Amino acid sequence: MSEPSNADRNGFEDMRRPAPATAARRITTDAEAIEAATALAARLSAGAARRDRERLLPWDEIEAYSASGLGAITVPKEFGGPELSLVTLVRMFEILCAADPSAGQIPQNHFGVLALLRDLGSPEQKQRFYADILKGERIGNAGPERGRNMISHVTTRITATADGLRLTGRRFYSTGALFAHWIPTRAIDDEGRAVQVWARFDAPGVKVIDDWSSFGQRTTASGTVEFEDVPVGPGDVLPVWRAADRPGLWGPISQIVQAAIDAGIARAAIDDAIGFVRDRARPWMDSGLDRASDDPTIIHEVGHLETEFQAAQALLHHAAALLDELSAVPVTAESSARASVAVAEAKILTTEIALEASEKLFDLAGSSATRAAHGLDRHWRNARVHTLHDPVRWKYHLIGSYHLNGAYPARHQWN
Amino acid sequence: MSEPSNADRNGFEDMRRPAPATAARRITTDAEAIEAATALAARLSAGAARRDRERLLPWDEIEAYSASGLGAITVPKEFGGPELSLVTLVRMFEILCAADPSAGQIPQNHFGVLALLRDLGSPEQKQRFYADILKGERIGNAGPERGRNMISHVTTRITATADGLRLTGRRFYSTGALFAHWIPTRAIDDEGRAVQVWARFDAPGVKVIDDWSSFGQRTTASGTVEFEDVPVGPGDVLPVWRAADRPGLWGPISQIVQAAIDAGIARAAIDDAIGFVRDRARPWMDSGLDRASDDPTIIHEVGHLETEFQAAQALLHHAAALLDELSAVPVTAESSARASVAVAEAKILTTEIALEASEKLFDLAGSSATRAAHGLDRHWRNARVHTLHDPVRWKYHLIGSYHLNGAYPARHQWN
Amino acid sequence: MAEPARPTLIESDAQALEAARSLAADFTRDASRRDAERLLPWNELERYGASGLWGATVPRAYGGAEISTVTLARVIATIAAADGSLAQIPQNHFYALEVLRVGGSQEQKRFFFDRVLAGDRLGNALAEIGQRDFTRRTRLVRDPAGWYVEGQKFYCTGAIYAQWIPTLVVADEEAGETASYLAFVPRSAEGVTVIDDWDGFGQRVTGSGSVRFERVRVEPEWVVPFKASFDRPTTIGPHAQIMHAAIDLGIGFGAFEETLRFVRERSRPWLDSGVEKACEDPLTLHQVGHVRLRLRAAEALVERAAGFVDAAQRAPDEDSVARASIAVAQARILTTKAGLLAAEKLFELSGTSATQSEDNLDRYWRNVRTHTLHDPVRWKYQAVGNFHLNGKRPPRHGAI
Amino acid sequence: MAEPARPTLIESDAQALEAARSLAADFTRDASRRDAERLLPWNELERYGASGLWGATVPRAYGGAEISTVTLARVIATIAAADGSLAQIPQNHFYALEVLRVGGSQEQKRFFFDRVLAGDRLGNALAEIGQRDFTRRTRLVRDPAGWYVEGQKFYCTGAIYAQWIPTLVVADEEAGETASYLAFVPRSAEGVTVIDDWDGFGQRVTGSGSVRFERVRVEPEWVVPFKASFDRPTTIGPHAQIMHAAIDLGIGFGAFEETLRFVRERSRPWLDSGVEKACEDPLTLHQVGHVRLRLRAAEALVERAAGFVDAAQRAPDEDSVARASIAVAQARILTTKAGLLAAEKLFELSGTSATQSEDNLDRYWRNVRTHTLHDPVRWKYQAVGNFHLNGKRPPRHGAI
Repeated sequence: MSEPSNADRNGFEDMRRPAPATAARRITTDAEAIEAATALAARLSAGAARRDRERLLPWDEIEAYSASGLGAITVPKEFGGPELSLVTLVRMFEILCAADPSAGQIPQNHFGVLALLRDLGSPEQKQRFYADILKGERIGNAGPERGRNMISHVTTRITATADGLRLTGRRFYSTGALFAHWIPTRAIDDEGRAVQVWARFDAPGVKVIDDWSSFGQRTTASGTVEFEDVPVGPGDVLPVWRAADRPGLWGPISQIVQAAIDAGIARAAIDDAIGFVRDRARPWMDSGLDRASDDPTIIHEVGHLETEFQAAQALLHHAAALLDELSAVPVTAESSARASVAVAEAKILTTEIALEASEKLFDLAGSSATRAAHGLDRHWRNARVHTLHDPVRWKYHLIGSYHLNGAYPARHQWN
Repeated sequence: MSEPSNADRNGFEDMRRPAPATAARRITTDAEAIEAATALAARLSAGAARRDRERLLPWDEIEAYSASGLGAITVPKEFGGPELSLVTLVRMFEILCAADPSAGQIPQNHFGVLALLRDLGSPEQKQRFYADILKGERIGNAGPERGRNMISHVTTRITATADGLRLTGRRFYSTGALFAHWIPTRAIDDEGRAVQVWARFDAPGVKVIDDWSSFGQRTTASGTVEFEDVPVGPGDVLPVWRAADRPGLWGPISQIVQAAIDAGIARAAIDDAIGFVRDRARPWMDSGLDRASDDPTIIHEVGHLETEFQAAQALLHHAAALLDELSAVPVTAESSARASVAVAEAKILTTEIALEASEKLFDLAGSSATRAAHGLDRHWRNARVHTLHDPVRWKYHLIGSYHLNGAYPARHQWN
Repeated sequence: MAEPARPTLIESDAQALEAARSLAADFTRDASRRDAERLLPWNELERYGASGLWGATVPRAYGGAEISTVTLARVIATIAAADGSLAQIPQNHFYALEVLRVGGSQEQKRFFFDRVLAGDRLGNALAEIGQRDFTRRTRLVRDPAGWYVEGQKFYCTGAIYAQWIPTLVVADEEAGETASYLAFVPRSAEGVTVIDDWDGFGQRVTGSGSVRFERVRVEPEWVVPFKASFDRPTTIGPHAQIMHAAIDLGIGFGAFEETLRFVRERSRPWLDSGVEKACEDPLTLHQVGHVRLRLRAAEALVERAAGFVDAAQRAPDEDSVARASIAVAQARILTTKAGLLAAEKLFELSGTSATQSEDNLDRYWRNVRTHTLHDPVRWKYQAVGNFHLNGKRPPRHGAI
Repeated sequence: MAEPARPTLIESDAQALEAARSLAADFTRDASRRDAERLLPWNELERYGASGLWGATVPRAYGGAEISTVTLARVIATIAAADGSLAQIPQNHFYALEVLRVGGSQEQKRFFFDRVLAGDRLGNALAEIGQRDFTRRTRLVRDPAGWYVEGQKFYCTGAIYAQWIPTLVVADEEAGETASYLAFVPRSAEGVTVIDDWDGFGQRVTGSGSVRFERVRVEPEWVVPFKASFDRPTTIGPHAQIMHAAIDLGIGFGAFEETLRFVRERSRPWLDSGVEKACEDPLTLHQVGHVRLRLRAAEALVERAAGFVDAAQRAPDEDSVARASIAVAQARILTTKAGLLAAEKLFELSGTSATQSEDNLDRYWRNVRTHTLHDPVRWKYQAVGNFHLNGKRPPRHGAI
């Protein structure tokens, strides 16, 4: 791919649109994927604090990501992909998000949507969409609607007209949509059924607005998408309504990516805490010590954070391995429930350690770590904003209900 | 009062019944009450571990308590009592229960019932019952009924017969009943209304069975009371059903005594932890220290426990002072709710510190503290058993509902 | 700077609390904007000063209301719930007044207490950076021609807004000893440069910048003993610390109030909760109760500790001061934790829609996170544990 | 003691797990009675031994299944959920086998591994009390007439049930040095007195009493180097510790299962909850989820750490052993907390009726509280923190 010139970076950044995907690298093994992610992470890491501060969208970084081939690692073998494990996918997200969780989050819906495609797509749909992905195209997502009512409430509609199907609606929190070649959205069809409609980013009537203004994950461009009479082909519609009846794994797969992002944030916060204590913090005057890193109260906290992090990561990898195992055989209501419960476990612990580590970072590093130049508050802002999609308090409830009453979790993208 | 001979202590202990109350000391000031409690605590403390281990009922100690006059400190001035503050009552329970929470718990219902009498009794009832209390008589309580259904479900009945009122029923968890001169119980009258009926311990048909077998608070004799056609006078019935309509403070007063007991348990556990670390614990080999008491990880935990304890105690005393303030003026639905919320705050924190301190005691003291000779596990067993009457998880809910939605707590003896 | 109008004279604790509540209602309105745009609160400080609260701790003997530390803590927490920065700015003012009360001469007290009742504000220039130890380099030079202050200070909260900058200086004494003093340097003196270079992510408008002193002339009567006030037991340390506790507590209560408002008015119920309104979610109610309770516990310890400080002010000795320091350290442990908890749970209970920049609700977390780092709470546990386990009294300095 | 019947030969990890599950179902039946009446589990130990599990870690080269540490930890946790004491008794057996594997001669390994496969059980006599330092006083005396052990040991879990008591002894070496050894003393040897004086409130039937050695004759070939195995990096420490972690984890899971049973079958709903059945209480469901998750987190760290131990056994060096020790220390932090949590919440969620002595449900707390005190978890944090913050490897001894 061609690098955009530096001139592009000024002022026009918000209007930049995805470059046509041409020839992404083909990754074939887990090791290659991890290596590619590690290399990309080094690049993401460099400008992360500045991008956060100045709210610069990571366009170059995202194009580099696509060129690396990482976007296609879950494409099934029968459709020409490497069909790498979810364990590898999870590790990829951890690595990228430890470097920059905003840039790293952008592909989250890409993989959630691909899991849905795998569960619900027709062979033709799979053939077509997977080919786009292998080329290096990106999938975004048009998020939920807004309002005080239930988060699952949907007013976006797809309607059959004389000229074919037409999509109309307005969605928020659409992570990745601005960077995407395809923008799938939830909608209701003429029969009142829930479907997912894939719209091209440059189709007439599609408008992506970067109005994401949260204090964290600032450069994800998780903004608004408007569809106004967007023409859609019948092959661009996935029957989501079947998921309510048919057990699948796209919910847990979508969730586990979220957990991996939070694990990455936690790791970065702990690493920065350790680095700051080693290199910059001064010992507390009552400690009688020469170096902050010898302070037993600091050592205790590092011990605690590392232990909770390792536990979160271990459950994250357990859950990913379980999803790999369960997706190799037909999914049942029971196995789908097990998957949701395992992912809920990982999700709670990654949320908690991301929040705790990014807050304790300052206890360990001290006042001077609050100076703007360090940009270290971005870890907490990122963790706090990214862990609010679905409240962990109800994850605990879900786990309790499963074990005490054998209740299966409701099936939706957050379980 | 006459001390029972030592011969009484063997074998016949369970059949021992209350001595007739003759002339209890008259306490007139807060300072006298605290002094009396402190003196009694020294006596309770001596045999507490042994009584727990051998399940010896604290008969002598309870008679000494009655003789001290502490049982009458809340009797209103107009009925000849000192009408001491609830702050003092709470401090009395803390002091006694730090020494022996089983013996100290025995009078808990005595004061809860006296608060109910003050709210709901007729002038004649007050005159009569307060006189008994000033003499040194004790009130026990026939606890709830048993079964999987709601804890408030009642099958105990008081029925009008040709020969007068008759009480029939079976109650459990009746703390203090074995030691009591009066045993009040909840019952339903012929009109289906909730009442409290006061039965004399030696009335025909009253049977108190010491079948309390919990692993904690072992010598409270919180056993079973059976009433079989017990004759009852009309003046022995209090109209509890009015409390549901009329706001009162007997619920919060009953609860705050519970919280004070738990504060006492917590204090004792922390004191024993500190004593053991100072006098017996050996330093951990990796610490490089000569004394366990210089170990910064131990010092940290002591700092934590003392801080949480002080917070719990501060809220306990705040709540007691609030109850004193609110009981000086007519009680409204609003003030009753405020009282319940304040007591719930104290109750949660005293529960949590009692459990935590009695568990951490061993972390600080080490393996050798588990030897039976020390009897130190009784703190946790006492804390755990005594904090189960009403679950703290719903106390949090109560506080949240009050602040978020302005919801007033339900009025019953646990709120 | 022009002579400010003479403030209202606060005459009682009740009046002080009432003034604080009324100011808080005023300050809360634009707190978010001041933080977002980093607008220094010059006008607010004028109104704050005019209220008389800055003179409310002045001893009765010197014409003030001598409000109790309990009341002072409540005043500060009340302001902090509205605006964390505005609550922190006078912390050093009250600190300097306590140093003056404890160590100043009659003459000095008469002069500076009167200036404060007349509306003068005191800033501070205490901390230095760049050294890994905690020794100070800013010096008081006693030349025959006059006394001069020379040096550079950081984290000088309030200095930019002050008429006087009490500055911690070291001076050579006889016999090769050194001693420290608090020199009340006029903000407008020749050679004083106040630089608004504070760029922490929280408490953004405290004006906690740096101050440079280039051969700044000071009069001997402006120099108040400092070290001497730590050589004997005094309440300077716990008095300073309880104000920090009150700030964190207040920010926490501010965040809690925002939580209640947001959940009631704007949050949507969670998909799986089965309730119609977010405020009916039983798990939310449980957690609201939890946050509230931790704030209440912290508040109870602040009030308890303030009582100990008042007692130690009346009768300072080794024991009373140690007890006050320990009680305040315990308060700071819980205010730190509760403040952070409330600021974080605000979002967990409100949901993603509470994160929009226009609402700027993250300022509570940024403020409390920044301010709770003043000195490490980890070492409070050591002080408290050592006191209770080993009967050791805490070290005597301004941070305990 | 009669020669026991030769146990089943375990041949795979799967077989070991299956054997553990079947034994657990057996052991769970009378676990409460054994605790309440302090009945030593002689018969259960016979069945446990007959299962072949006590020989399952013997290396393949010596005829065993050489099950992985992951499997060993699962086996122990499975037994611990049924009976904490029965899980702890073989801990020292496996410990001695690891000391033997790491430090024994070919000859010694051949002999003792074979005895174990034939059904011999190993106890332990390691700890001493009465000294405030951690140095040992029990001595190996090498007389021309023969070798003798002389001394007194405490907390000798399993000694009473064992055929051999591996005993930590100190011996004088040349040049005034001393070295320590593990002497495998026959339980039936002249001069060995095992006293069942363990009276801790938990793990009551472990037989963790004291052992007295009065001029006990030992053969040189029963004496295995000990100190030498800590002078170089070996897995003895983390291997010993992960079994402790597995015991606490298992007790926690046992308590959790009791919680589920009790809440489903016997608890009554709380007055204000508005639900018909206790198991529908939303706050109970939340907390059940919390307990379960903390157990799962602990379990995940145990399995992770066991993997590190396996790796370090295959290739022991400074790094691999340090990593294993640190991973195991992390596992112990979480198993300690989760085990205690589960044992305490059992009652909070079940209610007062779960406290009756006849149910004896407090044994979970008594067991886990007692067993988690083996060595202080507070110092695990220091080891983990020092490793990650400062790159310091943990000290090498049996408790890390």
